[in-house]
Parts: sequence; C-alpha cells; structure tokens
Amino acid sequence: MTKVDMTIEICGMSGDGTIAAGQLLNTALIQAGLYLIAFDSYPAEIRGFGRCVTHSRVGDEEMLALNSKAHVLISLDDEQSLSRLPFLDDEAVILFDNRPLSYVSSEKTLPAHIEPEMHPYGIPFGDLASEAMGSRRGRNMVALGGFSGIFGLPPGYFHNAIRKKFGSKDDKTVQDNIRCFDAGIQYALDHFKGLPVNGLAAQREVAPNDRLLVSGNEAVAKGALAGGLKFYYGYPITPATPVMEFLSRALPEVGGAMMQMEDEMASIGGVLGSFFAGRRAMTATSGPGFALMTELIAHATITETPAVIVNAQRGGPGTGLPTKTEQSDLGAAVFGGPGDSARIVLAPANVSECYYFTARSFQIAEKYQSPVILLTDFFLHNRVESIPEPKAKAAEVADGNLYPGPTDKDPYRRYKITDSGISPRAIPGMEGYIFRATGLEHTENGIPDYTPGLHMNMSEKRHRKIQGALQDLPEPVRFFKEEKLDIGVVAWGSTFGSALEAVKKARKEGIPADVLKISSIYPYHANHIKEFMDICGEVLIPELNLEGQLANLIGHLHRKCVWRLNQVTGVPMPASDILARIRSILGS
Amino acid sequence: MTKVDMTIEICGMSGDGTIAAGQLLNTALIQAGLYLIAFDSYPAEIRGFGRCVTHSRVGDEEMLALNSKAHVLISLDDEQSLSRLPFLDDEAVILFDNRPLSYVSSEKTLPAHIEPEMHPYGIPFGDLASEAMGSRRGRNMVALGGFSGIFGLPPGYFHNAIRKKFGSKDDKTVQDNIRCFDAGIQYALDHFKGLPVNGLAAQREVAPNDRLLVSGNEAVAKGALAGGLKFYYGYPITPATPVMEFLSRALPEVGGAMMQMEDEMASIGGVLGSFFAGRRAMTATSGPGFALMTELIAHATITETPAVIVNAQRGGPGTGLPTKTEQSDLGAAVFGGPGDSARIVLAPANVSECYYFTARSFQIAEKYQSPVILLTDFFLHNRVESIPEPKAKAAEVADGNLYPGPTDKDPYRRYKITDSGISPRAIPGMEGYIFRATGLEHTENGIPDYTPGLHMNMSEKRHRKIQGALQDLPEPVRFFKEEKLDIGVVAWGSTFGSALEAVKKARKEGIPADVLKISSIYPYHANHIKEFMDICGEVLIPELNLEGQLANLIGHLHRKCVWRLNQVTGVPMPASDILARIRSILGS
Amino acid sequence: MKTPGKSLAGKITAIAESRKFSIRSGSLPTWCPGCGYFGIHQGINDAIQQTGIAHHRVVVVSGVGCAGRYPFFVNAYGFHSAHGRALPVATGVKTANPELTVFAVGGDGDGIGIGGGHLPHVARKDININYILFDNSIYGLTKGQPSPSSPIGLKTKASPGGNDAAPLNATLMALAYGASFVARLYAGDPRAIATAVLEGIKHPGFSFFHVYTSCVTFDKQNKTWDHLRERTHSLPRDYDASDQKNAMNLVLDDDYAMGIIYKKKGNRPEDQSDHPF
Amino acid sequence: MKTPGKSLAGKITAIAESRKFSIRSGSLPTWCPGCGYFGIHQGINDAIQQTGIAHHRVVVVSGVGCAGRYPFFVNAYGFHSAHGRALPVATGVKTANPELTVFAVGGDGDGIGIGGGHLPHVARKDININYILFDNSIYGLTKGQPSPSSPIGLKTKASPGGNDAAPLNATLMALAYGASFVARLYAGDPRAIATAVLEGIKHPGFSFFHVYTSCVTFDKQNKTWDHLRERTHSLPRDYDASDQKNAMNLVLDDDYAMGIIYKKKGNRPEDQSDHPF
Ligand SMILES: Cc1ncc(C[n+]2csc(CCOP(=O)(O)OP(=O)(O)O)c2C)c(N)n1
Ligand SMILES: Cc1ncc(C[n+]2csc(CCOP(=O)(O)OP(=O)(O)O)c2C)c(N)n1
Ligand code: SF4
Ligand code: SF4
Ligand SMILES: [Mg+2]
Ligand SMILES: [Mg+2]
Repeated sequence: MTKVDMTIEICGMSGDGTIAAGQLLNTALIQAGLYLIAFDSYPAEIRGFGRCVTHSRVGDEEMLALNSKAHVLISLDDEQSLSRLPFLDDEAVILFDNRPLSYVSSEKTLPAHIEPEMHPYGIPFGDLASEAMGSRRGRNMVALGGFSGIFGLPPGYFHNAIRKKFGSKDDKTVQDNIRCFDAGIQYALDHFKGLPVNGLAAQREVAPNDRLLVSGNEAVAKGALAGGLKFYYGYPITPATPVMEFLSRALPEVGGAMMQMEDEMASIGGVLGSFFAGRRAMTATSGPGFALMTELIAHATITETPAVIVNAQRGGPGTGLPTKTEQSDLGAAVFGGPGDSARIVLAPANVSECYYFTARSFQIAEKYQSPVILLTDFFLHNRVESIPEPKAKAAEVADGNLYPGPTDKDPYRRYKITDSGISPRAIPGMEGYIFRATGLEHTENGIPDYTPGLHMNMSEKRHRKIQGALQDLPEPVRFFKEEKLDIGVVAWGSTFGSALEAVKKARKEGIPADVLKISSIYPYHANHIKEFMDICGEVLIPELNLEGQLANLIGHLHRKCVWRLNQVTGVPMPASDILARIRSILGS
Repeated sequence: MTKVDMTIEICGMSGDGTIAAGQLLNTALIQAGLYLIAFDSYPAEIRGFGRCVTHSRVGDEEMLALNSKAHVLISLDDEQSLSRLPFLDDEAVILFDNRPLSYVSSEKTLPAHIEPEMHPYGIPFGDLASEAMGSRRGRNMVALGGFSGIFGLPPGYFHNAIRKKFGSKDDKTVQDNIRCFDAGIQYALDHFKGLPVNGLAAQREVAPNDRLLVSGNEAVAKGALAGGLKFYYGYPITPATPVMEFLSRALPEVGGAMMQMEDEMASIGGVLGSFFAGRRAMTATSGPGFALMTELIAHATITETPAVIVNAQRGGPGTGLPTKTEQSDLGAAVFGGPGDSARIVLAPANVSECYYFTARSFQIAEKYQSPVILLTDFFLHNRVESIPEPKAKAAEVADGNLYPGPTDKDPYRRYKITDSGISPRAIPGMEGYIFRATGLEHTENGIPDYTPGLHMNMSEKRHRKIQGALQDLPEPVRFFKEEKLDIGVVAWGSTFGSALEAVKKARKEGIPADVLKISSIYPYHANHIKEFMDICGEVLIPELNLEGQLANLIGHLHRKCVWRLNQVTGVPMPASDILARIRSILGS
Repeated sequence: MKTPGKSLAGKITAIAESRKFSIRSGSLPTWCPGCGYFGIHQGINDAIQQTGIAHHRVVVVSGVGCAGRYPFFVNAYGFHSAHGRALPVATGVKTANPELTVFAVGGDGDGIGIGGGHLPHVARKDININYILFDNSIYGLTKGQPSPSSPIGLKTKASPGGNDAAPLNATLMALAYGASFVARLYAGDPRAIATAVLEGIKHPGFSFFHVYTSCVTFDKQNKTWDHLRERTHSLPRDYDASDQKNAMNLVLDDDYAMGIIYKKKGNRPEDQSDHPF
Repeated sequence: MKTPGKSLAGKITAIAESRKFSIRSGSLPTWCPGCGYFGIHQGINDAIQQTGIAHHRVVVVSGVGCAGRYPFFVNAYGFHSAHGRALPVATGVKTANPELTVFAVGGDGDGIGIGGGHLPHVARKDININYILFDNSIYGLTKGQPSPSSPIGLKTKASPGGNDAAPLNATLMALAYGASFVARLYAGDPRAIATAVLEGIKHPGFSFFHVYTSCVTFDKQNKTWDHLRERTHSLPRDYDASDQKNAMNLVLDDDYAMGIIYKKKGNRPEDQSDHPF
C-alpha cells in the first residue's frame, strides 16, 4: 500500500461557498481515517470581494505542515484559480466547471492553461447543481461529489459531513446539498475512466477514528476552560477575536463571564484584578493590543500577580498585516517590559499544544505568581488539525497557589523572601492576611521601600522565581537518536512543523539532522539547548521574522554562529525552503 | 602640588537648606578652577520629611563618577548625619554644630561617634547665624563659611555664588547670607590652627574658567533647543518632568510650544503628528510612560515617521523606584515593539553627551525617518557637572530630510525601495506629493498591500535603513592604546564614568585594562566591539540592571562568556565595586 | 430594496468617473456596498471642495477600523494612525503647522472605546481640528462585536446573550467636555453633512461631528438604514445652538434630532481673524 | 492659620492613637500636613466602619499619585495599580468575586487624565464599585503641574504663562456617561463624605464620588481651603436627585453644590436583594 500524502486546494471567489466546501472536505477526509492539517486563506477586506483558497493536506501519519504544492485543485472560479497554477504538483489533478457561464472569456478558463502532464477533469458544476436543486449555488457540492467519485471516497463520509454541518438548518438544505453532491459523483463515474485515481488509497481499512477536527482558536479556548478559566476580559483583534467569541458562549455555562473591555489596558487590568481576587482569568490579543499591555504586564511582575495572556502573532510592526502570520513578537514578549520584568513565555507549536499549554498556564501563572504569555500566531489559530480529543488531567490544572498557613499570620509577609522566590499568596476575603500589592518596590510586607539592599534582594527573589519555573515548563524535545549531527534545526511555534518535516526529508537524503523544538521561550532550558547544539556541526534557526528573534535570544549558546532562515512573507514557512537551506548550509 | 580629588557631602533634614548650600558650594568650587560632579539625594515622599544629602566631588581633572567615600562631611543635622559615617574617608574632615539646640540628646550628636582618625571642627552654626541675621535659618551659610575658612578657599567665590543665587530676591537676603557666611569663616580662622587644611589646594593659580555647572535635565532640554526643537508633548513623570518644565518656559521664546498631554500615548502621538507635519518635536518620560508608548513607537517604524523620545530610566519594573537610578529599560527600548520594529537607541554617558546626543538626534531621526530613543537615567538627569558651555554646530543639527525632487512627482513614491532604505520624505503642504502614512504594510506608494514579497522587501528596506544609520551614530570609544588587554570593560550610560575611573585605578595597579564606551545601543557597531573584545582576555560589562541587558545584546560578540556586574540598588555604581570585580576576575 | 448607502455608492462612483471631484483619491473605497460611509465620504468631500482649500494643505488623520480607511479615499495627505490615536496625532499636526486644515476621523470603537481618553482633552484645549466620528454602533472591521454605543440587547457573536452595557452618547459627552462646536448628522444626508462640515471647518476651534451611520454587513438590528431613515429628523426650527445647557437638554430628550447642536459664541476671537481654516 | 486639613490630620492621629479605628492600617499617611486627603480618608473609613463589613472583605484599588497611596493607610486588601488603571483592575476584582466590597480611588490626573478612558465604561456597565476621585485640580505627586481639572490661568512650573486649557467637570462627565450614582463632596466635611459613601456602598451599581480637595503644597491659587470653604454649600433643600436632566442642569449652573447629585431609581433590581455591598 502506498503512503498517502495528498494536498487538496479549493479555490473560488467569495460567495462561491469555497470555505464551506473545504470544511466538508476536511470532515469527510478524517472519517477515512486520515490525518489532516488545513488552513484557509481569504480576502483581508471586510466587503470580502476576492479569492478564497482552502488548503487541506491529508495523509496516514501526523501532518506537520502545509505543502507548497497541491496535488488536487478544485476550481470554483477559473479566473481566481489561475493564480494557483504555479503552486500545483507537476501531475496535479484539476477539477473545473466545463460548462461555465458564457461571460467567462475562453482565455480566462482554467483548461486553457493546464500543463500537459496534469490531469483535468471537467464537470458541469453549475448545470448539475441547477438540475439537482434548482440553483447554481450548489456548485461547490457537485465539485465535492466529483472529487469523491474520482478518488473513490465513500459518499457516506460526505453525506455525514453535510448532515453534521447543515443539520441545524431545515432538512431541505441537507437534501439539496446531498442531491448536488450525488449528481457530481454520478457524473464522474459516468464520464471518467480509470477511477478511482490513485493517491488517496481510501479503500484501505479504516482505523477506528478517535480524532477530531480542531482549530487553534478552539483549542486555546477549550484549553482555557479545561484550565479553570472563569473570566475573560478582551478587546477584539485579529486573529484573537474568535477565542473571545467562543468564550462569550462557553463561560456563562461554567458560571463565569466574558467581558468586552474598552481597550487592551483594561483587558489586562481586568485579568490582574480577577487573579488578585483569586479567580482564573485570561485575555488574548495580537501585537498592537499586546503593546498596550506592556505597562501592566511589567507591573504584574513586581506585584507578583498571575495572568494569562495569549499573543496571537500577526504580521507587524504597527497595524502590520492583520490577516497574515508571523513570529515577530518574541522580543516584545520576553524583553518588552521596562525594568527587570522577567515573565514566563511559552510557544505552542501545534493545535494540541494550543490546548495543553493554555490549560497548564493557569497553574503555572499561579504557582509562580507571574504573567504567562502564550505566543501563538495567525496560522496556529486558524488552522485545523485532526487530533485526539484533548483532555487536560486534573493534576495539570490543579490549584497552583502556595497559600499562607495559619503560622504565617502574624505578621503575614506576602512578599516573603524565600529560596525558591515563591512567597505565600493570600487573596482578598481571607481573614488575617491583609496586604497591598504595589507597583512600587516594597518590603516583604508589601510596603513601599527604596532601600538599596531591599531592591536588590527583591529583584533577585523575583529572578530566582522565574528561573525556577523552568522545572515546570515543557522541555525542549528532539526527535531522533544520533550522538553527532551534521545539522540541528532549532524551531519554535508554528514553524516547528515545517522544520520537522524538512528534517525528515533531509534524513531520507542521508543527512544526519534533527530538530529541537523549543516550547519555553522564557525562561529557557539553556543546558538542554546547549547540549543539543554541542552535538551539531551546524545549527539552523528558521523563523517568521526578519532578524531572528529566537536566534538573538539563544544563539549565543552555540559555540559558533547559528544559521538563520528568516521569512516575513505572511505565510507559513514552507518545509521545502528549510530543506533547501539545510542542503545549502551543508554544501550538498 | 598634590592632585585634588575631594568629595564633600552636606547632610541635613529637609528645611535645613541643605540642597541650597550644596548648590552654592558647587558654584564656588568651579570658580576655583576645579572640575566637579555633584548629585543630591532627598526624600521620595512629597511631604519631604527626611534626609537630604548633597554630594560634590571636585578635582583638577574631569570627574567621572561619584565617590563612595567622602572626605568632608558638613552636618546640618547630627541625627541624619550619623547615617553617613560609614561612608566617610578614614581621615575625613567633619564640620558640625558644636552648640546644637538643647533637645538633641548627647548620644545623638555627631561628635559622640566620630572615629579618632577623623578631624572634627565644631562651629556654633545656629548661634552665629542668630547673631548675624537674627535667625538660625542662616546655619547653612555659616557652615559654608567654616568650610571656606578651613580649606582656605577665597570668600569671594562664595560671595559671588550667593549674589548669583539670591540676586533676584531683595538685597537683604543677599546681605544676610553673606553676613552668616562671613561669621563662619571668621570663627574658623579665630578658633582653628593649621589652616588651611590640605586637600583642596585652592591657593593654586586659577585657570580661566570656561566651564559651567549644568545638570543632565538642562543639558537634554538645551540640547533639544539647539537641535531645533519646536514642540514638546509630554506628561509629567519622574525624573523627566524638569525637561518639560524647562521647555515650557523656553519654547515659546523660539516660537514653539510645550503641550502637556493627557497621557504618554497622546505625547508620542503629538510628536508623530508634528514630525509628520514637518516640525521637530520630542517627548521625555521614564519606564511606565515609555511602556505606554510601545504601540505608537512600533507604528512609527512602519510609517517611517521621525520621533525623538527620551527615556530617563528609573528603578523598575512597574512604578518601581521613581526617585532612584537604574539602567533597566534597554531591553524595552531595543526590543519592546511587537513586529520587526527596529529603531535607533542612543545612550549618553555624561552631561555633555546629554546635550550633544539630544541635539543630534533630531537630524538622525529625520534622515533615517525613525524614532530615536535616548536612554538616559535618573542619575544623569539630576547630576550636575562642570562642563565647557555646550554648543552644537549647525552641521550637526541641519535638516536631515531627503525631500522628493520635482522628478519624483509623478508618481511620487513616499516609500520608494532604495539601496540605502531611505525614501524621499514629503510633508503636508508640499504640492504634488500627497501620500498617506499607514501602520499597515504598504506599497511604495503607501497603499495597504499584504503581498508576501512586498512585506519581505519593505521589511528589508527598513532593516537596511536602520543598520545604515550606524555610519552617523557615535562609535564606541576606547581610552588607551594597548594591543592586548587582560580585561576590557564595556560600559554604557551613566555607569561608564565609574567604569573609566575603575580602569584608571586598575592600570595604576599595573593591570592592562581599558574601557569601551558604547553610545549606540541599537544599531550597534558589532565590528568595533568585536575587535575590542578580541584583544581582551576577559570582558566585563557592569550595568545597573539585574540580568545584564547590554550583555545580553552584545555578549555574543566575545569569543567566550562575558563577565557581568549587575547592581540594582538604585544608586550609581561605585567605581570601587567595578575595580574589585576586575581584581577578582583576574584573580589578583 | 435599494438602501440609501447603495444608491450613494452608485452616485459616488458615477461622480468619480466623471472626474469632477479631484478630491477623490485614486483608490476606490474598500467598504461594503451599501455601507453608510459612502455618504459621509461624499459629505466631507463636498465640504472640502466648497472651501476651495488646496488639497495638499489638508491632512486627514484616522484611527483603525473601516472608518479609519477614509484617508486612502480622499485626495489629501493622510496619517492612518493606530487604533484610537487619531486625535493626539491630529493635535500634533495642527499645533506644528496651523496653516493646515486638519481632520480626524474614526469609528465609534476607535473614538469612544479605545480612544475615548483623548476626546475630553482635545475638546477642552479647543484644538482647531475637525473630528468626524463615524458611529455605526458596531465594530465593523473586526466583524461585528458590540461597540460602546451599541444598545442593550444587541446580539452579536461576542454578545450571544445580548449586549448588557448601556450605550454611550457621544454628542452628550462632547458637550459635557465643553467642545465648542458639536454637530449630529446622518450618513444618509450627505448634503447636511457637507453644510455642517463646512461650518465646522470655519469654526476656529475644535469641531465635533457625530455621524449616525449604518453597517449593513454586521448590524441588522439597530442602526439599519430603515431605522435611521425613520427616526432622524431636523432640529426644531427655533432651536438656539448657542446655549450649552439648552443643547444638553435637547440631547437628553431626543436621540435623533440632527444638525448643529452647539456652537459656542465668540470663542477664541484671536483665531477668528485671517487664520486659515 | 489652622487649615481644616491640619486640624483633621491632628484628629486622625488622635483617633489612631486611641485605637478605636481598626480600619486604619499600621502605616501612617505620608501625605503633607494639611492635605485634604486626611479628610477623605476619615470619611471613607467612617463609612466602612459603619457598614460593619469585615475588613478582609474590602478591597481598595488605586492608581498612582498622592491619592493613590490611600490603600496603604486603610486596613483592607489593596492593589496599588498603575497610573490611571484603578478602574479596570477594580472591575476585575468585582466581577471575579462579587462578595467583596470594592473601592477604586485616585487623583484627578489619574482618573480623568491618563485614566479618563475607563470611567465611561465602568459607568455604562454599572459595575458595582465605589470610585472616589480625589480632585485637587493638580498633579500632586509629581510636584504641581496642571491637571485636567485645573482652571484656565493656573500658574505652575509647567504652565509658567498660565494654564490655557479649560477644566473638565468630572461630575458632569459621570452624569453624561450615565453613571447610576453620582455624589459631589468636600474634603473639609468628612461627615458628609461618610454619609454619601455609605449610601454609595449600598447602591447596587457604580457609585461615583467627586471629592473637591486641597493640595496645600502645590496649589496656592485655586482649590485652597479658603476658597473651598467659602464656596461649597449643600444642595437645595428640595433637590430631586432621581432625575438625570435635573442633575445635569444643576451641575451646569453651580460648581459648588455638594451632596448626592444623582441616584438612578430602581436600577438593576436583581442586585438589590441580598447581595453584599
Ligand atoms: C490596539 C488595537 N486593538 C484592536 C485592534 C483591532 N481593531 C481594528 S478596528 C477595530 C474596531 C473597529 O470598530 P470601529 O472603531 O467602530 O470602526 P468601524 O470598523 O466600525 O468603522 C478593532 C477592535 C487594533 N487594530 N488595535
Ligand atoms: C504612566 C505614568 N505616567 C506618569 C506617571 C507619573 N505620575 C505619578 S502620579 C502622577 C499624577 C498625580 O496627579 P493626580 O492623579 O492628580 O494625583 P495626586 O498626586 O494629585 O493625588 C503622575 C503624572 C506614572 N507614575 N505613570
Ligand atoms: S463592515 Fe460595516 S462598517 Fe465596515 S465597510 Fe462593511 S458595512 Fe461598512
Ligand atoms: S503634595 Fe498635595 S496632594 Fe500630595 S500629599 Fe502633599 S498636599 Fe496632599
Ligand atoms: Mg463602528
Ligand atoms: Mg491631583
């Protein structure tokens, strides 16, 4: 049995139902027991005139990254799809409407541009839809039917998917869509020879599928709920808004609330107030909003108030590229605060980690009485992956507080200087532990005091505490076993998947390579990282930012200069580019 | 003739006229042709009950830093002065009131605690003042008279100083003060033997003195005026407020204005608007206010709008230690902005540089169409130095703009991609060059556009531009000539003076050492710095922050780990601590 | 049904094509068809045209949002600042070069949400800028969350149980801040907008324009064209716009009376002279 | 001359020493002798005492400034937040644990300068916190610059030619924002403060207290004790505090009438029940 690794794109204009078709396709594909990663792109403007492209990559092992070439293109609008031709595999399968509306001039149709090695399948999407449901609107379903017929995917998968999606609407919608779909499948079986086409190998035994389709947005929100989130304070901003919208529905069900604030200073203010009062809270934003939180995040480091902040990175700087992905807020997250304001910064690398890291961050924030910043990004938030249903364990999200005991009462010292740097935290309502949190330097009792030695001791205490958090933070992970490597790729966030894929390919080419995934950006596991770098001839750090922000942070751990691969194109980094860079570094 | 290097402290309670006496002392001393550095400390609380200490170090060459031991203590309040005893030279001269008011219990008087090697001079400050002017208020003047008599400083210096300070008030004040002063000098000459005491060698030929007493606050403000500042937008914050207050008087005289804004976001907003409209503008703040400017500073990097921002660092994080000095905002200044938002960051190291760097920053901001951040600190702003009158040359502050020419008109491309990264800047009012500045990524014409290649090209253009600015930024400076050094100290900002002083002492001990002063924090002169580090056996970076923010930035340039010396005590770093560290690193 | 917005959009395109209005920039608005912003666009443009000010002496500063895109569509210098920061930047522009005619524009989220801290101070300093608040009572650009002027009960993806905060009244706020010129306008009446803006440009202090407009894409419940058309009406004939107390009382009684609500008499006479607009 | 502030300070010290008021913390106020804040301090403390709420169920959130130091002087949990951010933090505290009685306090710079963007939203959401604005019309802690409520002409080191912006009226603003409880008070009358604060604590929504007070150290011209004592007076006998329009008219006419200016009738009845203060 051949291995499956297929990338399918659907391309159309807004209004063509492109995104909906992509969702159905994804739902159907995971029923076939396939692993999936998917990411859509659509116009940045609100009025939304423009190209929509869904990108689904499926295979029979975990899919790590998008593919820079698609094997199948389903065109719902030929003019838009022309732009996808350069991104097709040499022998791509192309589904298109072979009886388009007359006003499409012939040189703008897709068939006029298809390369000879490609495999065009013309299906009258519009006409079949008109027949099946009395309107051309069902064209996207006909196209999916065609796809199903051509690749021999059981229609039941799609029927289920359609029912699931439209079940809440009236039955007619479901039936109309199924009729269109069936018309497409029938047309394919009637008109094309040699079906099913190879590639999806979908006839194989279907494994019992315990996987769900989950987006990063959902994973962050559900992870937060699993982590005991009660209050979300937020302000809309792309790409973090869906987290807030999801939680506005979900929080009231757990006795909590989402409160939309007037700006991001108020959002982080609400989070601090809530944690101060002993309830878990969160906010999510992206660069511009994060910038506005700078003061209060630094303030939280000296008041030692827990906080959970998601920074869903987008293209920067400034308003930047709101609908594009980037990894350029690492510097701001780690160093952004004035003063010695170290805080904990974590970077999930895939949808599962979006869930688990978010869930865990509440306990960590409490235990270390520190803001925890989750550095996600546009790509992570908006992509969909097939993953086993995530469920955080009780221990992972348990109360992280070190409460004062009765012996602490007289006098209770909220900011007691301890070896670990962690002081016993009381919360309002507890009798006998009254204290004040202040952004001024303070004594162990929380009273403002600027004595030289005190500030030094308190600064060191806070420093010890944050460094000590390393023991509870996810360690760097490597994937293979060699004791000497020609090259090691160190990666973080959503670029990690591409790095691992590139390394796997490099290894197939005989290159001794491995990846080190960095999840804890600050504090970081300097020893682990150094150990890894020590066995590497060369070290490459690929990042979606211009200067190499992770490389700037940890590059010094390598005995020589680290190589960098920096892209700020707004799109996820192609594994092929990392592979090419590996080859060029090694001069092969 | 012995070399002069004497440190004089005056210590009293608020209300004792301590600070005023210090000012007169400083004014008198520079008339003696001496170089001076002075720094006062007073209570942080508004109501101002507490200890005031003036610290003046004078000598016959440029004074680089404060001294951790004083040679002379003038006590206006014995109880307060007791706390200064540990900071006195073993053979210190102490002036005190030998007929204090009866309610001071004898074990609290200074004489009860003076070490045998010290030289106490008791003078009835209060009684003499009562006799001379009918009130004990003139005690501080009597004390100065005593000092003048003991060290043989010509009374004329003090008379001049008194006239200069009180000249604007009525003549009686001047006469009263002079009478008190004269009573003090007379008492000393009448009662003490062996005068003048050695140390100040003030009898020597007085060099024609072209030096002024200037504070960092004044230097920043006057530098800005010399640099063509027209508009200051600000919000009060310690220690930057005096700059704003100075400019509120000075700007109307040059046809400009100081506008107090509602917050720091508005301050930087005003600065950007003003520069956008073609007028030089500035704001000054410290950590908390700087944090609030984060978003708009990053925004200015993508709109390529000039701005000049002084960040007068104080103890952090959060509200921190408003009246203490620190160097802990370097990370925020360099990396604080989300996105690839590189900007120019300069750090003056003394009062003259406060003037010249500020003056120059307007031209640099314009030429490179970038925010320029001046990282000063509490110590720099509030200290006083005797310096030659600073005067920026016309060339240093000339118009820094590359205006579009007539050939640029059609179509004018505000963000033209050039080799230097610098594009021709037009300003509103110019006919034929209409454009829009936007925080969104944009085409050369300034129209929002998120095409992958464009963002990459624009990011690189901006990067080139900032890196290119190095050619116009102050280079690192070293002070001695050796081609091999056992140790090199790399220092920035107000710690530089202590570093140079420590190195001079180390060299006297035979240690081959040198200092590298870093003025351009970002971009930085990597090659220069590396060249210097290459000839150093060891490299030490002393900083007033906990983690070593400059060390984090440039430490990787050394072939091995750099040593760090980090203090967050709120006080300037003593040269003696750096010297001790040098010795311990070299194991001597 | 043809909404006023749709027909306005048509009109504007026609005008643009006839090239009568050099005030329009080369970029066509990216707003949704039918959006009320087309009407505001036409109103402001008309006013600028009528003053005869050279376009290169006009600066439009905006915040972020659908409204914030306005500077790209008008043939003048523009500064598309950060979300909520139009007013401070505009203040900088105007103080630096009083020869320029300066507009600030932005949405309701931009102006009385995130940027709400600036309005009081521009008003009390009476900075001579013209601030046009595009109030559709929704966050348009971020796809429809409640804004500070959304009514109680408004259902959106971010308020599935209905918005539970009372709306702010920007006209009342501007009056309470002591703004010296306050107008309330309707996007469906570009002519009235033009008239008021022209008056405001001539006013030698801060001019505030609160424009009721419709987000056809994300608001189907509240500020729809139908509602606005039905409810808005002119100020009473005998209305005295020179009395602040009178103005506040009117605003407390009537949410939909449109026109120049307040114009302080004789403020800053030194500016009245030959000062450019 | 003995200012009311000086005698208050004396009184308070006496009380502290007699240890009757456990509501006072261990730290003595760091305010200047004679500062009006002593009177406000006593007023709030009295009110808390009178409610009988356990002190560990009280949270005082402050901004930065001399007023911002208040939490250190009261025997309750405190959060000394950043300059201008008391209200959002207090909002977080109250939403997270409605069992707590929550105060927000800060100066005029803090509350209607840098933090002025928050007040409208706490008011319109009617969050059940008690916000006490210590309005001395000056920036005290930073040593005397004009604040947003300083009068035109005020000379300070930062306004050597006299302040040139008109003052904001925080009472009027709170009313315009729709705050459901608005009181105006005088630091020289701690008893009236206590009475009003007690009422406000019981009010089941947002309560706003605008307290006129004197900065004896940096203001010798405007809100001096003499001026305040002379000018302040009670509300008219027959004053109806339940009418918003009436309240605004009063405030427009009279800057010195002190008392509970507005109390919305029957708001949020669900909160009226057995909710803790
Ligand atoms: C600091 C910051 N926070 C959030 C955003 C995201 N954002 C962009 S526009 C907008 C609100 C738009 O609403 P409004 O101001 O009413 O303008 P409209 O789109 O309705 O014209 C928001 C929240 C941002 N760009 N910057
Ligand atoms: C972001 C920020 N900007 C500025 C400051 C400096 N600062 C501290 S208190 C204050 C104003 C104090 O005035 P007010 O709020 O009226 O309180 P008061 O001292 O009069 O009680 C300022 C500007 C700060 N701490 N943080
Ligand atoms: S989303 Fe609403 S406000 Fe934005 S352009 Fe469309 S209709 Fe106008
Ligand atoms: S400076 Fe003014 S406000 Fe501050 S404590 Fe002193 S008198 Fe009170
Ligand atoms: Mg809006
Ligand atoms: Mg004040």
